[in-house]
Amino acid sequence: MATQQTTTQNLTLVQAVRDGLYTEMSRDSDVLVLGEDVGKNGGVFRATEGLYDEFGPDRVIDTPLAESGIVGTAIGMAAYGLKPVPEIQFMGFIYPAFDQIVSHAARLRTRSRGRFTCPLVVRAPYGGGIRAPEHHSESKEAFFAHEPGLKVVIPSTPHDTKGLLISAIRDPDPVVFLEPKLIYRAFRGDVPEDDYTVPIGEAAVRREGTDISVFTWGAMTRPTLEAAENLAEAGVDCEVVDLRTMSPLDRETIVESFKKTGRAAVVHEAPKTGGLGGEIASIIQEEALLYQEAPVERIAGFDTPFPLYALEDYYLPSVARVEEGIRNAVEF
Amino acid sequence: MATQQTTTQNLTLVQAVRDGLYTEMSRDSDVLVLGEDVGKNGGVFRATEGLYDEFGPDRVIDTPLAESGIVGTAIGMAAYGLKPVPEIQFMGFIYPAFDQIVSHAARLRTRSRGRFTCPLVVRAPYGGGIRAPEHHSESKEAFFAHEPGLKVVIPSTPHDTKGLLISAIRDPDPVVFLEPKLIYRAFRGDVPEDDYTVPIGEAAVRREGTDISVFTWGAMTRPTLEAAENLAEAGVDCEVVDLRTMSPLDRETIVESFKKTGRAAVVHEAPKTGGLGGEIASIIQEEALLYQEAPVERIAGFDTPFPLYALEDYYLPSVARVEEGIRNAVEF
Amino acid sequence: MSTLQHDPRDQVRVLDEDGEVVGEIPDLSDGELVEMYRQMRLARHFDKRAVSLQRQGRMGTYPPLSGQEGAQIGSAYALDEDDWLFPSYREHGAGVVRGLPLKQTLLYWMGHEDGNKMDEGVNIFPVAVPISTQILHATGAAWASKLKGENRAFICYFGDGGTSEGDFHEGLNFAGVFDTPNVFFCNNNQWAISVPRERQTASETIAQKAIAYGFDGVQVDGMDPLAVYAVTRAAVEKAKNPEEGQRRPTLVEAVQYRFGAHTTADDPTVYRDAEEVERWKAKDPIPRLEKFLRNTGRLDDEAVDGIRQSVEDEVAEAIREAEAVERPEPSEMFEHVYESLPEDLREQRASLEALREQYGDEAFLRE
Amino acid sequence: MSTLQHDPRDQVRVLDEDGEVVGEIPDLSDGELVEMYRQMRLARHFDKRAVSLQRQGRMGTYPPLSGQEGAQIGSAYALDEDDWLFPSYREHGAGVVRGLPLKQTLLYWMGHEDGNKMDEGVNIFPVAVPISTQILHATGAAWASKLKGENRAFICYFGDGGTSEGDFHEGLNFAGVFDTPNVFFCNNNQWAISVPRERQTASETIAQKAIAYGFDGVQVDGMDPLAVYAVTRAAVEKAKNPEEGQRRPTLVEAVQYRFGAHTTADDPTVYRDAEEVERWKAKDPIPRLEKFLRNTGRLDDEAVDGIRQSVEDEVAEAIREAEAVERPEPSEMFEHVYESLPEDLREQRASLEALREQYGDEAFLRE
Ligand SMILES: Cc1ncc(C[n+]2csc(CCOP(=O)(O)OP(=O)(O)O)c2C)c(N)n1
Ligand SMILES: Cc1ncc(C[n+]2csc(CCOP(=O)(O)OP(=O)(O)O)c2C)c(N)n1
Ligand SMILES: [Mg+2]
Ligand SMILES: [Mg+2]
Repeated sequence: MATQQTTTQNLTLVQAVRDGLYTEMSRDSDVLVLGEDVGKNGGVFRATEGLYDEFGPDRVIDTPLAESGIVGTAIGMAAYGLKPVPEIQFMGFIYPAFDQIVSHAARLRTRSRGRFTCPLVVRAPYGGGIRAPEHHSESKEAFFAHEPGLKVVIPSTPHDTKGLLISAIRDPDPVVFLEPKLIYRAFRGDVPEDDYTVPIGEAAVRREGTDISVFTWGAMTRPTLEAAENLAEAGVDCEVVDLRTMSPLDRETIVESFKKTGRAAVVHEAPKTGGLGGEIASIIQEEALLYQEAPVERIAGFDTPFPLYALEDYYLPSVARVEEGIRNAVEF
Repeated sequence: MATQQTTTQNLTLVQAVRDGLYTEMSRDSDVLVLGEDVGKNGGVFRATEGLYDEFGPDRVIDTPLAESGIVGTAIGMAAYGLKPVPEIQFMGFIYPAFDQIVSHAARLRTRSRGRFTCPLVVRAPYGGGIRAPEHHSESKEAFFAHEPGLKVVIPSTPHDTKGLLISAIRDPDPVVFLEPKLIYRAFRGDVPEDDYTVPIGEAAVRREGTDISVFTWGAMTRPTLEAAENLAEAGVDCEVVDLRTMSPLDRETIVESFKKTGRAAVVHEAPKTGGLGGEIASIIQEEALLYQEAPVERIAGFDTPFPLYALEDYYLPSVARVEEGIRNAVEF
Repeated sequence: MSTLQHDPRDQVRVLDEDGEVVGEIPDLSDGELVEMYRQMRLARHFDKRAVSLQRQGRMGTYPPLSGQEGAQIGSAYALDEDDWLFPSYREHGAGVVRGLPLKQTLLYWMGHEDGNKMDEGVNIFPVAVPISTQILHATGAAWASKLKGENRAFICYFGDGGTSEGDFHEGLNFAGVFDTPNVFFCNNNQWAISVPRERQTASETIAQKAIAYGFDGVQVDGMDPLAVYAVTRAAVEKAKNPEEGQRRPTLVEAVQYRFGAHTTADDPTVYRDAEEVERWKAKDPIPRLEKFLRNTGRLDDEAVDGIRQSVEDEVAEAIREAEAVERPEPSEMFEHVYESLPEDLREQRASLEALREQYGDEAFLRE
Repeated sequence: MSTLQHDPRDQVRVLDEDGEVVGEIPDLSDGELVEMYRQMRLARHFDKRAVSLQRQGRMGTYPPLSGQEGAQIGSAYALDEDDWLFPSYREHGAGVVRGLPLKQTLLYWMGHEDGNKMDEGVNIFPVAVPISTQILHATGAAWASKLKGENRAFICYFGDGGTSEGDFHEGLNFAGVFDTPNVFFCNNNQWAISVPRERQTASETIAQKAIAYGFDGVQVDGMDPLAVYAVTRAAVEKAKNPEEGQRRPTLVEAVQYRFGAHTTADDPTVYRDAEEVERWKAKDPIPRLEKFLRNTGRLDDEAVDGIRQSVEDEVAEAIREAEAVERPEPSEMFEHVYESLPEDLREQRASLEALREQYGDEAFLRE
């Protein structure tokens, strides 16, 4: 999918967000970003840094503090032919816009039988682990994956971030683009300077293995890979699949990997009950029950509100918890 | 759980809602209802009929048209010692209140370490099949079941409706109480005049059987039972379990039933992907994989927006679809 | 333009209840005035027929508009060709003025998505059922239009109840800040289903809420089509060519009454007096305009009769057309969810088709 | 009470920037006036120390309040014993006035839920992080109190940015309709993180937004603690004993400035000029009140010195106490989710405990 890659830069994930926006805004003058503090301030995480100076106040727009207003006006813009990329400052603040996302962005195409479409990308940093106040650590991708008409994307590397973001902006339908803020600056990766796309709906196998398939996404990809390396030393060979798109799920890759290993675990930050771990386990048993040698282990956030940061390390799946879960599945 | 049952009435499900409200409001002067058209008009489905005349405008309150306002002020009231029962006119209009429900009702107890609690019941009619306009047919119980701190209840009989509603009002924590409006008036059932409770968190086995466990709730209970009877003639003996509480799920009953039959189907109106069918299938394979003889069949709404009514009969699981799904699981 | 400078408490009026001129007649040709009258009659007759179709089980729940024709037609008539209209769910009359065939409106309330599919060139957004959510879409579209350097106005309708929603506030506030070419048109018909206007808000008028957003608000007699036209026209012009220091958006409060039920599922006698209804019926916008047109020699018995006949024919034809449309193919449910169908939806569609094949449509249809 | 009849554009003032009297001194004893001064100094010193703790990694993100002491202490001081306070996340100073120990505030920003646990008898709602959501809680609680036949006032704080949210609108609108005893106190500190006040709304003042809800709005110099006290006191009294025809709620716009960063994670030099900050620092509420108190013989060097010392001691002690609190038990996460723990949560808690047992806490803690 990647077009020819002339030069590459070594970027953090949040820099790759910025680079994706910059690249697509340079190419397509219909693309604009709007949200709280995205303009002069460059975003509270600096994801829009410099864009205001580059593209001006009509394309990098500081809005009033109103999430329904941000997404709702972006829907009007999208229907009117622009390609808005609204930013919600933290996923915990997306709920005032929930109605506009699920009742309108997701339904405009079907409601108008295709006369109006809604090509927007709602960006929001999600997830815990940054010692932030209440409501700054949520991980509720399952809400959006349950709404037909939406696509839901979560990158885990700088390269994918830029490529998936560009895909999302070019996508003719609304995309909820969730950014793992825990790893915004945790590491760097090679990112082509040119524009390129990473397709929505395709998972990436991050580590091949034969004993168990471990499905994960976003910030949990790293502890999962770390657990896989630790387990390799103990003789357990994990395949780690980074799903990258939560809706539509790449069922083919999930099932294929599972058929190979016969065992699986899912690792996510969101509360276990009603999280996408259940959906994935369910797909597996639907499509490959006869291959199944152990229950699909769900290694997830607890079914409690995300705690204040003194306890967040206990809430989030740690490497040890991931290892333990995988071991349960392997030893079953 | 039921207290002594002196007289019984023969009520529809919506009359049982009203009777539950009436009974609890008579018993406890802290209980009040608020919402759009709940007062003089008695609710657009007549669920609050006569309560305004009985209890007056301070306890049966017509509010401005603002769902966040309705739930948000109810949270303030609940924290201040009252027991509000806000009504959302249709589940499709609950989203403006989503933030208040998930960020505040669900979290007030934990946030204040128990100093403030939120004993409210958000009532909303849900589900399709009544030839209604857009947004009047949604069934998104999975959204609320994924939020720790909430309980989610869906009755399917007049008797349970009253008993569960009284339990919900007495519950010290916030309950989302979803009423299957398709069967609001579809049939009558015996309902004790006295007050009694049906416990939250306990499923009911509606039909015992040995070949397969079919889990369902709300309006889908009837077509499921009908399918079970049809299949009985064909020699398939279904156990039909009405879950009644979507959060917390009665895992014990689910697993027990499944261990007996070794096969399962889940029937719900909500879109398949991300719906509670996945959660239930996942619990089953977690707890009873060794008993599992076939994939858990998910018979659900399609992953499309709920269509306008010309097509709703094709969207909703029909008796034929339920039968087909069950047969798939049995013949696997 | 001066209409907009009014104190919101001074209701703008042009015709009184007897059709006598009490304000300035807007600059409209005789033909246009008669056409407005015809459109109002068309809307009224359509409404009567739609309610009756619903009663006969030939249509689902339907929201009637009788009493509100003056506000709908007067305002829609004030738009320029290129302008856009964002309806709630009751603007069947305004739709017609802007080129939406009655057949479409019927189809929509008959439960067909196609009723909401506007032809290219018809600048109308789909019906918005969730209250006031469309206000943000109208603001966003107007904003986009301004960013594109166009010069169009965007009218958005909502009810008195709609002013209580957060989206009303956010939409008008964004419009003020970004100075978008919007006309926010509140059909204050005194009731939000059973909840009276006084229970929606403690502010004396709805028009005065514009003060919170830094732009003009004006209250107009919504059952006076010429006053509505004048006020809306001024708002449209201001949206496109504001004077120095003026903000483009306007909040119009059109004071009016719905004569009938909220929808065919509603029984208004439960919550309001017959006497109140009669009082408002005396303000009926149709005889009012008719009297004025007759008094000024623009209309006579013969013309009125011709209009009655043509309106009846038009509605009858629309009903015939709508009822001739077959139930959509079930697989249409899967169209337009996304531009291209993902794999799992493809499978779901196939499974539905297989089931229909096997069991027939009877196995799906209830009743 | 007359302060509330002001046109919202007439900012209420009592002391000018030099501490000279330009309005009516409220009816407070010498002791109370000095106590207000002390509370402001306490808040300022606490703030300085909290920022420094964060810099040293001894605390997480913290939202400073310097510059806003006049509004916080002046308003909180105007409440009666039984009244209730609904904070946003910045009212550490107002909290102290109402009995919230500094230790609690520190603990909260150190990431301990216990910081939000008010003692019985402390009538303060927990910190509200999602903007303006607490306005509805304050309206609902005030409404409940009125329904119970009590006579209490409910003050709710929010920022200039907060006025753009739908919940602001819905909360004030409900308050107007149900005539609840609320004081809606807007700390208009000119900025919502990097977004200036003019970008929040096109209305000239925030106070005038009250017109949309049918009750009084008043703008006050928020860096003049005595003016804030006077206005809030009048609003509290009106909430409890409105005159004939008056509505109980009031919207107060306290015009002020945050001297520092939005939070310790913010760098304000990116979006605002040093010159602007200096201009506002000239209005600093602390020297202003101090000058007045000295000029009128209520305070001298010695007393000021005593206050400085006692304030420093108090803050140091609070920090010692807060830092002495151990990390909560991980299992506390499961407490207070529900009144009683459901079965699956019990299992999850047990599994966490088993893992800790097996792997030790090092296996969980990052860094
Ligand atoms: C968000 C939302 N809440 C509730 C409803 C149900 N509902 C439909 S119309 C209506 C009343 C609307 O009143 P108003 O805004 O005055 O408009 P009118 O119907 O009088 O034209 C209500 C409560 C809805 N459609 N959307
Ligand atoms: C619903 C919501 N959206 C966004 C945020 C992130 N946020 C925290 S404070 C803030 C600015 C608030 O400005 P203002 O209301 O003026 O209050 P101030 O911080 O100036 O006291 C923002 C955008 C939030 N906390 N809640
Ligand atoms: Mg109305
Ligand atoms: Mg501010």
